[in-house]
Amino acid sequence: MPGSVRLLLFGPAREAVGRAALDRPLAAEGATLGELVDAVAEEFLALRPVLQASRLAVNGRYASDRRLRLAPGDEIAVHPPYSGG
Amino acid sequence: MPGSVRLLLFGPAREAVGRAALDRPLAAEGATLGELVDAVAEEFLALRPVLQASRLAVNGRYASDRRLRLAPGDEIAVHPPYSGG
Amino acid sequence: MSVALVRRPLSIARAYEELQRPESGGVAVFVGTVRPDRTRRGRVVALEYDAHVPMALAALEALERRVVRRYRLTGAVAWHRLGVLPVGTAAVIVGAAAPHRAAALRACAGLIEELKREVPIWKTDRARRARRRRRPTGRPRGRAAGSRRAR
Amino acid sequence: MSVALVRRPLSIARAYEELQRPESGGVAVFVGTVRPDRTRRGRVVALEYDAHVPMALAALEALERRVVRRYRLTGAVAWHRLGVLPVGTAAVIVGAAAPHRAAALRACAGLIEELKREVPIWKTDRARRARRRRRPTGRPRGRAAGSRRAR
Repeated sequence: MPGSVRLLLFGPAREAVGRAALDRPLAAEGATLGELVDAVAEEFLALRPVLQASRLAVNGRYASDRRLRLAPGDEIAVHPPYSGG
Repeated sequence: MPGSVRLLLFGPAREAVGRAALDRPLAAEGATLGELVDAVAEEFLALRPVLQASRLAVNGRYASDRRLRLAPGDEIAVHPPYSGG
Repeated sequence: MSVALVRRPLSIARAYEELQRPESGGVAVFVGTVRPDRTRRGRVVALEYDAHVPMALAALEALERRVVRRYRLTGAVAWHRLGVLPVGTAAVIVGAAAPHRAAALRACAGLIEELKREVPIWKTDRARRARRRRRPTGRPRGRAAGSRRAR
Repeated sequence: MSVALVRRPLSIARAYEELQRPESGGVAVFVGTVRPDRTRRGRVVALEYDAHVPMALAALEALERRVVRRYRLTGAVAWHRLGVLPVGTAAVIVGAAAPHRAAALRACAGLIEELKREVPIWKTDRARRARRRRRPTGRPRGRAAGSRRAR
């Protein structure tokens, strides 16, 4: 989807939303990582506690700066605490 | 061999003697573990240092008392330090 | 050195083949399997494993390189299976080979510890769902999902 | 629980089968193989393993019972191969299964440590002899000696 970003939801985040991915349009003037995450937390109440315990990654790299500006096509991954093995 | 005992030689003890077992007659009045071992050490010089580092077992049980009286048919095992694994 | 995320059964024999070299005096392998834990929703009959595949593979490779260097290993494997795995199924195999046993054993323990901590893989309990759908608990859904290798 | 002294090849896949139970969340296996060590007589091409069989089996059983109790294992194996084994061959396999990984890993390390210390098995270096007899180093004499199970 041009002009949009994709959220990848794993583990408890996927369980909370009931989906593995969400596509979201970017505001015309662009949006930050923090704004996107806040909007999604607004939409899915069950995701809030999970988000607080999660790390975020943008295009395969961990991103901790909420001010990071997103570009169309970006993939934002929500990583709750790992539980593999 | 009736009236005799068998020495079982393992690892370095077997290497020192060049054989895995030795049969030895028992003196008519019987002999002790210590006497048997001393006689064999006398016979095989290369076995002496090995014997000093070895534990002995008689009929499958460790025996540390050199005064133990041997009976015909006894099996005396010479166990140098273990090196399996 | 070998890392993998796969949807087909893991084989300990294959892991050993990968690790066995004439210069390896010791090979240690750990297999983690799905346990029938009790949860609020009942006894677990299966777990679903999911990964963020590209990041998980990169994390496995970084982990393996680090452990190989730290313990001077002659070989290492870190394989994880994905999909729905019934109780008793091997979900993860890690292994380490070294000239001496202590290094192999310590490295193997390190691999599984750090894999759990650092690699973006998640398990989700499938107790309830398995019951609701009346799926025979012995049937491994993961296998039916295909046997593609993640890379 | 399984102990064995055998003259045929050891199989890690068979050890895992023996250990794998639904209630075992973790299975740790260690394989010790013949290393090409350098000695005064040249590079080792093979080692000969010999045991005082009845006492070694009794010691393996006592060791296994103790480790199973200490770590509350759901399974354990301690298998040693005997005979002349060329470099690279598996000489010993020990393994432990437990509900949790830490117990399995610690028990596995304990099994191999204590096996080396307590079980009447000896290795003898066959570097020189192997060379004098011009035996191809890859040929496992142990296998030719027959595949009888020690018990």
